[in-house]
Amino acid sequence: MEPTPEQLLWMYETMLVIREFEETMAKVYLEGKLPPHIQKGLAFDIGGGPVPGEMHLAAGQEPVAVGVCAHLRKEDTVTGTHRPHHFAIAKGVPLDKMAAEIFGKVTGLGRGKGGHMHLFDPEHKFGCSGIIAAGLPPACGAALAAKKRGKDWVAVAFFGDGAANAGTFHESLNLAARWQLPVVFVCEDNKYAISVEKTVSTAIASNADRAGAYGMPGVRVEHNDALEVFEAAGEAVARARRGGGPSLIEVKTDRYMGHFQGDAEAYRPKGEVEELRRHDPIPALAAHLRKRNLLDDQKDEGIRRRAHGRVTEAYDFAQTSAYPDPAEAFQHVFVG
Amino acid sequence: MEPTPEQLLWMYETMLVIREFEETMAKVYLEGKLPPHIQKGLAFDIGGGPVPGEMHLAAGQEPVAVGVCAHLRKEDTVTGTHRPHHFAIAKGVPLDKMAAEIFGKVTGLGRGKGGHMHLFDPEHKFGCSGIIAAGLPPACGAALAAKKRGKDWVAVAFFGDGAANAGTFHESLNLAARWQLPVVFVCEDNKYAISVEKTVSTAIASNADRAGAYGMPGVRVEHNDALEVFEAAGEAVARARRGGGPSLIEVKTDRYMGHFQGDAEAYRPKGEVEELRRHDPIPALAAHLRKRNLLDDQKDEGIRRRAHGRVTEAYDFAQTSAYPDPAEAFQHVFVG
Amino acid sequence: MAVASATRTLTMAQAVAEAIGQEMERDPNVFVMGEDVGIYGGIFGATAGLLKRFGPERVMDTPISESAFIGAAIGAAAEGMRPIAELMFVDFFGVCMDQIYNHLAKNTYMSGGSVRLPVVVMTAIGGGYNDAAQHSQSLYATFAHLPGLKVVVPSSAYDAKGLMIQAIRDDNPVMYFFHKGIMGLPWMAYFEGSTTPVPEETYTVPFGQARVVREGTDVTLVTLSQMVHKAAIAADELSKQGINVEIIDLRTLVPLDVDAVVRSVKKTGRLLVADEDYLGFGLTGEIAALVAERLDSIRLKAPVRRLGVPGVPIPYSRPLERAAIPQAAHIAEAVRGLMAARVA
Amino acid sequence: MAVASATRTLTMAQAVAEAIGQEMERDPNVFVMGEDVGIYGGIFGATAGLLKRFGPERVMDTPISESAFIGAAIGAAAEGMRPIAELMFVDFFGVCMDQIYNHLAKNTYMSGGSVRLPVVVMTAIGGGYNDAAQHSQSLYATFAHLPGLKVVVPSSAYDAKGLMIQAIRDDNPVMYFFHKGIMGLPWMAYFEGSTTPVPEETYTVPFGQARVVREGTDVTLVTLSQMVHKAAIAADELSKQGINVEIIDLRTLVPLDVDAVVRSVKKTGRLLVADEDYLGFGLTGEIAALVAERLDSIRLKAPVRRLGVPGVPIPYSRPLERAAIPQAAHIAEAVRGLMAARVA
Ligand SMILES: Cc1ncc(C[n+]2csc(CCOP(=O)(O)OP(=O)(O)O)c2C)c(N)n1
Ligand SMILES: Cc1ncc(C[n+]2csc(CCOP(=O)(O)OP(=O)(O)O)c2C)c(N)n1
Ligand SMILES: [Mg+2]
Ligand SMILES: [Mg+2]
Repeated sequence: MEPTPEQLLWMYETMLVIREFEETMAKVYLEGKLPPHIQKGLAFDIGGGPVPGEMHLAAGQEPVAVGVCAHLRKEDTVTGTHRPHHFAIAKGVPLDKMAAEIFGKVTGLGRGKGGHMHLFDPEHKFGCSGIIAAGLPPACGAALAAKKRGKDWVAVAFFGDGAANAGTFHESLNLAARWQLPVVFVCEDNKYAISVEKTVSTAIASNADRAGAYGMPGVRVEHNDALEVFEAAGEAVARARRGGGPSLIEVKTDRYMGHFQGDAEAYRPKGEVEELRRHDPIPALAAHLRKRNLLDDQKDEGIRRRAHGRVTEAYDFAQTSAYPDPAEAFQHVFVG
Repeated sequence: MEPTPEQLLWMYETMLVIREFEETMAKVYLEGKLPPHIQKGLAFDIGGGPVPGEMHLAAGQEPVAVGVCAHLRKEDTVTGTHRPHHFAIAKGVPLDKMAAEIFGKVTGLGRGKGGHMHLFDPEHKFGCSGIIAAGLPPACGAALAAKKRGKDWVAVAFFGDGAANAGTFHESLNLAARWQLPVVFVCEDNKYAISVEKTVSTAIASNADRAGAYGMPGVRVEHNDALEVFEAAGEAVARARRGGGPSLIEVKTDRYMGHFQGDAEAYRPKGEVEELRRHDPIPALAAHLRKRNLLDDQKDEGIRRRAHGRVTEAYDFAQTSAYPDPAEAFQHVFVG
Repeated sequence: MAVASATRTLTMAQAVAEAIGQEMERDPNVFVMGEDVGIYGGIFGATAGLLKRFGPERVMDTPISESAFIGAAIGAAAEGMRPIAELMFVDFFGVCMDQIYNHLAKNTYMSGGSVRLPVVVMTAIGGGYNDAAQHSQSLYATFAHLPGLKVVVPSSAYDAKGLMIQAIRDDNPVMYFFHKGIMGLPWMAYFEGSTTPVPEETYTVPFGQARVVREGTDVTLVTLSQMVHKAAIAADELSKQGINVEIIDLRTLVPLDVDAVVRSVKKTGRLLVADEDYLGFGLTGEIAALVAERLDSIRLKAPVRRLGVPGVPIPYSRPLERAAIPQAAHIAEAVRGLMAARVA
Repeated sequence: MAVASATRTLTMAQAVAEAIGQEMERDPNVFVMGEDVGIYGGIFGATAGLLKRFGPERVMDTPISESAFIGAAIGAAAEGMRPIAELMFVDFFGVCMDQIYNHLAKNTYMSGGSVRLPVVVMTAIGGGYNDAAQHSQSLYATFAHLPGLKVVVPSSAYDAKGLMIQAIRDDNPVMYFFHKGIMGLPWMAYFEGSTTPVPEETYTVPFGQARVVREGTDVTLVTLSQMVHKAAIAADELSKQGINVEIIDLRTLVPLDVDAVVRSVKKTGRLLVADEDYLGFGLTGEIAALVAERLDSIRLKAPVRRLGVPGVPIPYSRPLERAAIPQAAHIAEAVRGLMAARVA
């Protein structure tokens, strides 16, 4: 399946937006967290600054999000992980409300209650969770609902290589396969689960090979490349949409930053990130676009400016929004 | 791997003991549970009689237990299921204490606290659980202990076809494979999880094929036959013992009785059990023994008498033992 | 809304199944998932007859994959469906609790109220038939402790139907706990009082309204589920001894009818909480605390008393199980103790 | 046995890691399993330095398979090993609770005492740094409610070391809860009072003995973990206003030092329980109930008061989190309220 020019350009711009969103976050996140602005004796204060709590960024992993979401519609459901921004952005979650949520503002997706790991956008059918592998069952449920209603909507569950060893992975894949649900399971193999390497945690090399345990197709995408992901995902999404059941895709991808911001990464070989960054998927896609005459310097400049503008606007919106009233802490446990 | 004559005779006698234990239980279990001895309006009272609570019997599934345990030593660990008697008997758990436990007597393995689904015999390294798939992780742990101590002891986890869809199955197999633990995972495929057929619950036909998801050998034994199980288990146990890591075996086996006693089995095709019983593995093994001149009428008579005697003695012991003092309910939450 | 025109008597199991069936008829978004909910009709009969009426698309037997199917209920509910998921025994919650309490219970809050999850998780509780430590627990307090779940624990067929309909129509997650020993199953002894007249029409029993099972002046006995019936037996005996017990059936723990408890204790000056869940850090402590917090307006005549399973797993053997789980005799004894006690 | 010769000051994280290291040296059966316990040293530093000293055979990084590795700890313990398993955040208990409470907690009882399971499950609790609803819970009451687990919740480095050694040497399962906000991590604000002198030698702090952190005559403040330090701040402020608070640090919930609570409340006549776990059906209710049950010998001057997270998930945004989790100011206010209140 060849991407259309629109899809190519969308993937390119979306990757730029994601990258900029994440790099901006990496900076903003440090505000108020370093000496001398923090408690004496600390090197860093995770609870300080405008964006407290843990922060998992996905710079480097953009191809997974855009290569898959390029095939999705608004009615399709996506469940993400503790590292959710790239998925949310690629699924069309409004940047401003998402940023506001991460800043804990009342204008955020969850009025500031959820935070970075808990972004919910029912309109764009996006949700995520800080619990490993927890997004797989709800994706099955969304797919089940679509199937029950005779819709050709699909659901995509993203998860990490570490998540593929959790029991919920197994239960979900079996359920989806047995019920022939329109789900695509997408594993981001970024080699690490925090500090634990995939080779340490996982009995086999490719999680795609686990598809056989459920009689579903399994494909491994060997490069951190939007086009390769696009192709694998295209088949899987189309299969799901036409009632052909679930599939499993594993994508080799690269985490450019720490597991969370502030991670000293003592477990990482020196120079690994620099090496990974030499294969940055964004310039790679730009080169492809240029080869296909879909991009030139001027157009690139325009796209980059627009991406930058969208991210800046979102951060501005977030920063200038108000905090929720403390009394809101006691609301919304239940609806109605 | 050919069984020795001793092994063959042990398997035969043990299958007889199991069958007699289960058939006796099926009868004793009904005592005090039927009208007119029970509350008006009831057809059956699960809480009545000398053996209350649920009762899951394994008549028909003897080959799995004996074919595997024939390879085990006292130091090897076995974890069983909610349907545990055949495993316990094959592992050498004393019949009398086991029966006494099922009768809730103070002479039982757990002083009457555990009951039929919770038989613990640390001396013979046997344990079980009423929770589906819960025996797999502890078996990994026993194997881990053996490995840490440089012993060539192995652990066997038995579980049902229904259990193979539980998350714990996946986590345990991956852990065992990654850590190369001396575990043998043995799945009893009796076609049902209570009323739910394997074809309804499981995305693929053979759970043995799930071994590939962990890079471990997987074998399906296609017949409910002690010799076939013996052969497959022999390889797996030997592999584990010599440090070759875990394996997965699925055995096609037959449940002759209801899921639990009292099960109306509305979900079972009429005549299914009769058909299954035509392939009873006990006469099949007897025929094999006779062909090999290891059994004749007289010898058979002796073995049967001994088996009968052992079971009778165990039930007598259980029935004549005392109940625990009610105050014991408040003891043994913690050890010493 | 309660309806008076009951002409038939149903068991609690029949009442639950009827409630589900009527709601499935009314609303195509309602469906049931769980192990053995299909042809078996649910191990405790809560879905009996539904497969035949609604077919396997709406009454779905699941693999033994509680995390997957309860999690799938979340996803389907987010899409506007109204799933009912059966967790066969509450004792199995440990294999799927993450989906229940970190997601089903919290997604609404974490989304600032924008996610609606109308899911009913129904599950069997309780002992009394010697099913031992992994199949006899009550555990509702564990769910009530964690925020985001409504917690329903009916004691009779009438309530069971009305509360189930209320649960299905609620736009929030509801944990619905039925005690095996009052389901009126043909294969388990039960308390007759749980089998009651039940209107054929649909009706709801609102959440957060305790029921005064029996009025009394001497002691307030707060309880729920099967224990309501043990309490009634004890109260009968006690009334012969001139002690008048007021029995309050909480019916739901979240929301909790604090007023009903306070009102009664103000009247009687004595409180006994009788529970089949574990004694410590649970329901009995919460009810006792509600009173202890209000001692500026409540004048107690005696210290509060609590009955529950006192820090031990449920033992198997009959004499042990009877000792561990409070019986009518324990209740009567505790009430007599209360009448004899005095506050300092 | 407590030892007096402390010359160094350690953070709680250092104290925990030292305790484990010393026990690993003493007993070859002790080993550690968990996610990121190896080169990372545990996300909260509880295993820092251990991989280097003991190698990957005894400090084992695991897959994200909490049921498998905590269940494996059960199997290894049954074989005589003494595993320490780290559950990174207690919030994740829902993926592995079955192994913990149906097996680890019950096998000893179900076996009539013949199975010994010397397992320590250590886990991080608490909020205060805006990690939101799935990474900020305390939940120890959930474990204390269920029988068969000892429950340890240290508030200082001294106790952390002694209680950890006691836990490792105990032949029973122990849940060991450390609050992230008192671990003394270089990347998270913490309460200085948790970093204390710690003897180099091994020593144990016995279970079931609460610590009187500060004597007082007006109000008994029962608390634990990080809340001990908030209580101390509040007590300082209150003492300037002439109110003398007695602070009791429970240290363990199972076993629970009931006597320490009762003794103090008899003295002060007033009780406040301050907790970071959810308010309902939990620790605060249990402590209040212990007093309510003893009103024949305890004479209260004011109704009991409770502070906890009141039935809401932990919100993310700073002003919301501060409102939901009790702070020193809330404690001070509640104490003042107690001083103003009267029993009927
Ligand atoms: C059930 C559960 N266990 C452990 C954690 C802690 N944790 C958060 S992220 C993470 C690593 C996840 O690795 P992976 O799935 O590969 O995703 P990645 O971080 O690489 O994107 C772990 C162990 C968790 N959140 N949930
Ligand atoms: C986690 C869990 N879920 C559900 C059950 C209820 N249950 C008991 S036995 C059983 C069926 C098990 O089927 P299988 O594993 O094939 O074993 P079999 O009964 O056929 O021996 C079920 C669902 C349980 N005990 N534990
Ligand atoms: Mg990863
Ligand atoms: Mg089966």
